[in-house]
Amino acid sequence: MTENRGHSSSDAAVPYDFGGPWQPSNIELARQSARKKRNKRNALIAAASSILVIGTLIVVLVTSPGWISLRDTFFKWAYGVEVLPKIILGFGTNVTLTIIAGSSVAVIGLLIALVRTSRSPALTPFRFLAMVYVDVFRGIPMLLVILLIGFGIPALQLRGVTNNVLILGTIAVIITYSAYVAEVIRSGILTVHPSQRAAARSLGLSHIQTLRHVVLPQALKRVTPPLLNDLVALIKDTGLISILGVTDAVRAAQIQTAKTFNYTPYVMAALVFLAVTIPLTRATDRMLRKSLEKQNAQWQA
Amino acid sequence: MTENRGHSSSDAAVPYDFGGPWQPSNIELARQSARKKRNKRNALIAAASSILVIGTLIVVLVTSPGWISLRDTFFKWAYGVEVLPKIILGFGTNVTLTIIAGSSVAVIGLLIALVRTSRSPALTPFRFLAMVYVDVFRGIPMLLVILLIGFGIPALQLRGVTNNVLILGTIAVIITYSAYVAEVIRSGILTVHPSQRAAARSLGLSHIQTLRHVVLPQALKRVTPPLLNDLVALIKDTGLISILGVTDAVRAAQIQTAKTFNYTPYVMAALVFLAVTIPLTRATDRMLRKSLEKQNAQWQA
Amino acid sequence: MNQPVLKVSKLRKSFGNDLVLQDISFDVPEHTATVFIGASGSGKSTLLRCINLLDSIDDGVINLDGQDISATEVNPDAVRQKLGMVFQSFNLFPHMTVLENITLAPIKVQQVVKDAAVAEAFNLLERFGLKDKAHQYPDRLSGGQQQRLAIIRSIARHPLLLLLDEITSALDPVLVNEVLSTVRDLKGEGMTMVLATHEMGFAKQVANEVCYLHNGKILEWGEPEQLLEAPKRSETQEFIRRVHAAGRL
Amino acid sequence: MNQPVLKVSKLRKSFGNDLVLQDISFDVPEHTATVFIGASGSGKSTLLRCINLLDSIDDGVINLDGQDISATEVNPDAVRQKLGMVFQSFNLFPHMTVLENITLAPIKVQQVVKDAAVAEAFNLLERFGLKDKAHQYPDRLSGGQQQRLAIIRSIARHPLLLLLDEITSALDPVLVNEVLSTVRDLKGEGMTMVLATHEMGFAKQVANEVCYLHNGKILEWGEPEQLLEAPKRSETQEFIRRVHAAGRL
Amino acid sequence: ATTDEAETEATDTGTICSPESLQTLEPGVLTIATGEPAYYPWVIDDAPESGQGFEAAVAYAVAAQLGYDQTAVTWVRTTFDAAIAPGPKTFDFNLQQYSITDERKEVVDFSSTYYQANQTIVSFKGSVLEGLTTLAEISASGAKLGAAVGTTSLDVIESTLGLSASVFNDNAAAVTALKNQQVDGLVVDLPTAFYLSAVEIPDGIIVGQVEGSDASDQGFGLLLAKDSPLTDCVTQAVDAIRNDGSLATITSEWLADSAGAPVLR
Ligand SMILES: Nc1ncnc2c1ncn2[C@@H]1O[C@H](COP(=O)(O)OP(=O)(O)OP(=O)(O)O)[C@@H](O)[C@H]1O
Ligand SMILES: Nc1ncnc2c1ncn2[C@@H]1O[C@H](COP(=O)(O)OP(=O)(O)OP(=O)(O)O)[C@@H](O)[C@H]1O
Ligand SMILES: [Mg+2]
Ligand SMILES: [Mg+2]
Repeated sequence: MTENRGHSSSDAAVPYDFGGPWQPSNIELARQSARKKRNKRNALIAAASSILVIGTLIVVLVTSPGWISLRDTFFKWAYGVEVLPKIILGFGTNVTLTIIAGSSVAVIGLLIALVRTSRSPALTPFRFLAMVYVDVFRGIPMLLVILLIGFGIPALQLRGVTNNVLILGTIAVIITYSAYVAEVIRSGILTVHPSQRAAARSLGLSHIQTLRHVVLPQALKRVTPPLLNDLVALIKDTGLISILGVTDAVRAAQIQTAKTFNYTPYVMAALVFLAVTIPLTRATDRMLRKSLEKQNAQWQA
Repeated sequence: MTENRGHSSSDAAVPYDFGGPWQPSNIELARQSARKKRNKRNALIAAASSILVIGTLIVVLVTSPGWISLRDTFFKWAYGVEVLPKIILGFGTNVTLTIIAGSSVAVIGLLIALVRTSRSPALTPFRFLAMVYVDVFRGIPMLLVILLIGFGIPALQLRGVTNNVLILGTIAVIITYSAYVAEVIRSGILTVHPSQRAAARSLGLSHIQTLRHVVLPQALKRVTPPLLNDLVALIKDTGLISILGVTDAVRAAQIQTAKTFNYTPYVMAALVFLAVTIPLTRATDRMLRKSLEKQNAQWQA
Repeated sequence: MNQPVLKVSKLRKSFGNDLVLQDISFDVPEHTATVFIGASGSGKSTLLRCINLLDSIDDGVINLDGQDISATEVNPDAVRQKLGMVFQSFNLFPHMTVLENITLAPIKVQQVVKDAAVAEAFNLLERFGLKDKAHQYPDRLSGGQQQRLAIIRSIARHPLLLLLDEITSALDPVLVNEVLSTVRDLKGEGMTMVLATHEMGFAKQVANEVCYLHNGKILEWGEPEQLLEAPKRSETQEFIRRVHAAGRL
Repeated sequence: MNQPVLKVSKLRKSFGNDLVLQDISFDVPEHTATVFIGASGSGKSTLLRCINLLDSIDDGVINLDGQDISATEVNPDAVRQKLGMVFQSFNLFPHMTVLENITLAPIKVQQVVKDAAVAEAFNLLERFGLKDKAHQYPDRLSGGQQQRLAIIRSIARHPLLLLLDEITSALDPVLVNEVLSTVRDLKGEGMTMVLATHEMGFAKQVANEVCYLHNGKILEWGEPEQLLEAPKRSETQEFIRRVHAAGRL
Repeated sequence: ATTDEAETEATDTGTICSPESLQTLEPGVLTIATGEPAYYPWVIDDAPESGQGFEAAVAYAVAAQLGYDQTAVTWVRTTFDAAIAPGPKTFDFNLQQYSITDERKEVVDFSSTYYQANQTIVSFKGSVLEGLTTLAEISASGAKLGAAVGTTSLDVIESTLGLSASVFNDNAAAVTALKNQQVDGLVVDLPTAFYLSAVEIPDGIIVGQVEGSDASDQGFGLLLAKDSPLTDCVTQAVDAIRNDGSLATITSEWLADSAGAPVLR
């Protein structure tokens, strides 16, 4: 079975020398030029197909019978610029609400998640209440919660309870999103590997210390992308309180459109939202990609 | 350093015998009774604290000055039962829409995800378009999309284009959710470990075969829980097309409440939603727990 | 002769109907190392987890430093302060630097003032040649460095007893070697240890006593030379033969 | 003498500025096994991935069965049909049964009719003692069984050459042993193989030639007895010394 | 009945209806609410501050009657259904064609009537409603009629006509749907119907008025919070402008008479 064989290149025996100037061999040069050619061809294909597809789309759109009416109905920029300040003013409501509700949701969601993942027998009823809370508010449309709280609570005419729709609407948003966020954080806590807990406990850290110093920091880091997704959803959903008579960006656009029956304000509102949400979703994507790369690196290296 | 030492129990030397009837030692019996006592105490604490907390809540609620008004405003069951058929009729719209939109979204979302994760240079423009599509529709509130499509498209008065609000509303929902689902599926595809692709490719499977037989089945299985979450969100969000004049469960409740200024219809609508969404979220939770257990099992065993 | 640091008597442990440990008895005197070998699933990890009170036991007594730590009223946190434990993997806290990993327990649990804890941590890092890594995050360390750090972290608390569970099974031979030499150094300084391992190198170089665990029972035990080179029982012989066949000394 | 199954000449590979493989040349004649040893990061996996066209190369020629597979116009899928490859882990498709894992490529790639593919798969499973696992999912198998299955799967396609990359580094010694014996059997049947491994057992028992890879270069090569027991270069000596110190034969 | 009550009380409490004594939201300022956008002919150019349009003019007339000059009036906007929901309010009174109904009086206060109009069906040429002249025909046509949530128009569609309505968040959305021909017709009050059919709806037509609903009997009133301390004074003021003929002047200035809108039987 063993045969007389040897290395085809005697260079391999040359002592350990590195980083010397490297001249690609002729065969490699030939391959490089072939590869360059192929890349060029691929780029060409990509460009051609892009021009073809996007060009076709544009041509079909512009020459279609409805194009003029489409342009005038949705993309009347002069009108769009005119209404933009009002829409931005309305968007101020979305942003303010997002900031206020978002920060409260972070705190309340975390607390609920902690209660749900607790073990102490004294906390049993709170665990149960937290579970019911999360199930209920994950399960009903936020619109209903807003209607119930925004219109229902004032109807009780309780003393000392605000009837400010902005406050009540914000409370409805906070209640709903706290349920979502609690669930996200809880799942983050559960995905911290049990051996991390074991390592912390075997160092003598108490349950609370383990949670505080070992589990939570890792859990929160891990759920940052879904939490950012929830933040984007929150910005978009804050507009639902317009049903209580608050003017947000969508409502502002709707008011304008109702006056003129021109749909450009909706397009402007969409652009205003995108200006905030696209950077956020891009950041989320980048984080996810990084954590994926890290996870896969182990195998690559 | 080495000392004369031996096993304190000579039993350990008894030859390999297993499963014989085991009698707990006295020390173990003592511990068991101590443990039983402690468990009993814990159960007692749990029960006491439950009764205390939930009892206090109920008492505070019922004796609060607003209780009667609260009960009459939100929980007038006779009235609730009276309006229930209308709400269930409205919920039929939610369910129908969810089924129609849901199945279309599954197909379109998958296609977009496949385009986004493709490599071929010929698909470059589609990849780009898919990316823009997903970014845009993840980034703007669905309400805007519904308004733009539901009211904006008919405003164009194009020939041969429907102005049926139900169809247009459904299209708006499909467009928006396809973006969400595409993103979920794409992330599922990306989390399939690269060595799975490598293993498939090194068996000689083509890119498409690898996708079809190895990557997709694993990706879809992995994203089932978030997809179920999106299904729940879809059921809840279908109601947004009520802005176009379609009566869903929430709108049906709103119509009743606007007549009588009693909020029980909202509570009924919430219950109807919960009847569908809670089983779904519970199923999702169960799946997540199982996959977590599997992931952690490696370390336990 | 002093009383043993650890004295395990007739320990029994099952998971549901799975009897995982049965009738386990052994002593670990001060300054000695006991090494458990045995096939995968024989119960080595479970044994160490029981000693560290991470798993509850079904019967028997575990006595640490004269205290019955298997008693119900025992506070596990207090017991664990006397023990150090290192696992096969996932030991380090990935969100903390090397220094923070080491000083966390001394500061939070033993209430050492921060400066003193940091100073001691630097001493240890210096002694084990990891001083330049103090401010790195664990994922920048090689596998061998990570496990050495995990050991350093657990001895920073001056445990009475160190439990090491297959600390090298995720490492390649060259890295195994550096971890092995760290454990050898600790042994030389008089640390009392219990190890579970597939590496016969550990057994050879640090063990005072080797126990062969088979289906949850200690089938044979003795000095390393005797047990590894002339095992008496056929199961042990077969195990040692397979290990040799796999290219291990 | 036949032409070698695999002939690698002056292969060079870098990742960005990282030169990972340099001036790699070796032949693998039919029915022989070439084993690459070397420290972690020395480039063993990268070399096997380059041969399997999973990574592109920067220079040099890879010749498989007389065909220059490093040429640009080569179809990697066609090349990979002649090669079998097994990795350290994550080999098997977790969503398919053992049988489906084996028959996937024959049915989909080689267009074997399903019954024939299944029959052949059962033959192989029987030969390697895994017949009773045919309808199980991979996660129900032990690590050693999983790797044996991965090997079976890759030889079910009758490859000209089998590439095995540290197929035992996630296994404990007893399981290493069972995988080793499977590889030994394949060698006996005349399979041509290239292995990357930390297990000197593989080198000893199956290698016709052992190459020591150091920082991306083949520093020394020879018959296993010579290279493992009397290495000439100081780097090789140091490596072998450390491996021995870690308790490996 | 409302009118009688108000008149009797006017003599008792007439002296306290002044900016100094009225417990408005903001002392000395009268906060008046309307919809957004507010439509012709109720408010011209969505600018109630100008006093142009029927309801804007009524608002300022009432304000003047109560002793507030133009500068002491501030306008706020509310949605139709939010303002009518129970609970405290962000305005002193609200006018956006609120029909007085007994259910609504359970949760809000109304002034006396400032305008009485029938509910009217608006449609477009070529719809299924074109040419229909009786309620029975309309019911039988199965036409899709729209109205805003919480309006009395909705009751007309469902109760009087027995059709199932397309229900919108507000009138604006309903009008949009009619323009898009996504509904066959809308039920609105008569003046709005005139405006819509003439201006907003391409080829708009008025199908006819629906008489005799509870809503049309009691007419439009200014809406106030339940048990508002202002209700009596506001009612007095409405009565006063009605009695001195200025309401009639405003009405004829801004609202066409109902000729040309057939009554459906
Ligand atoms: N949490 C658990 N629940 C149920 N069974 C368990 C659990 N942990 C361990 N086991 C079982 O107990 C037995 C012993 O496991 P253990 O991990 O102690 O073995 P080991 O000797 O450490 O093996 P290895 O060498 O693979 O680490 C195995 O059969 C295992 O499946
Ligand atoms: N995809 C990649 N991108 C960048 N660098 C890489 C990549 N894959 C491998 N490397 C680098 O190439 C070098 C050789 O890695 P390789 O995995 O081939 O080593 P190895 O000998 O297989 O090591 P081990 O014994 O740990 O498996 C390492 O320095 C590694 O970091
Ligand atoms: Mg173990
Ligand atoms: Mg490798």
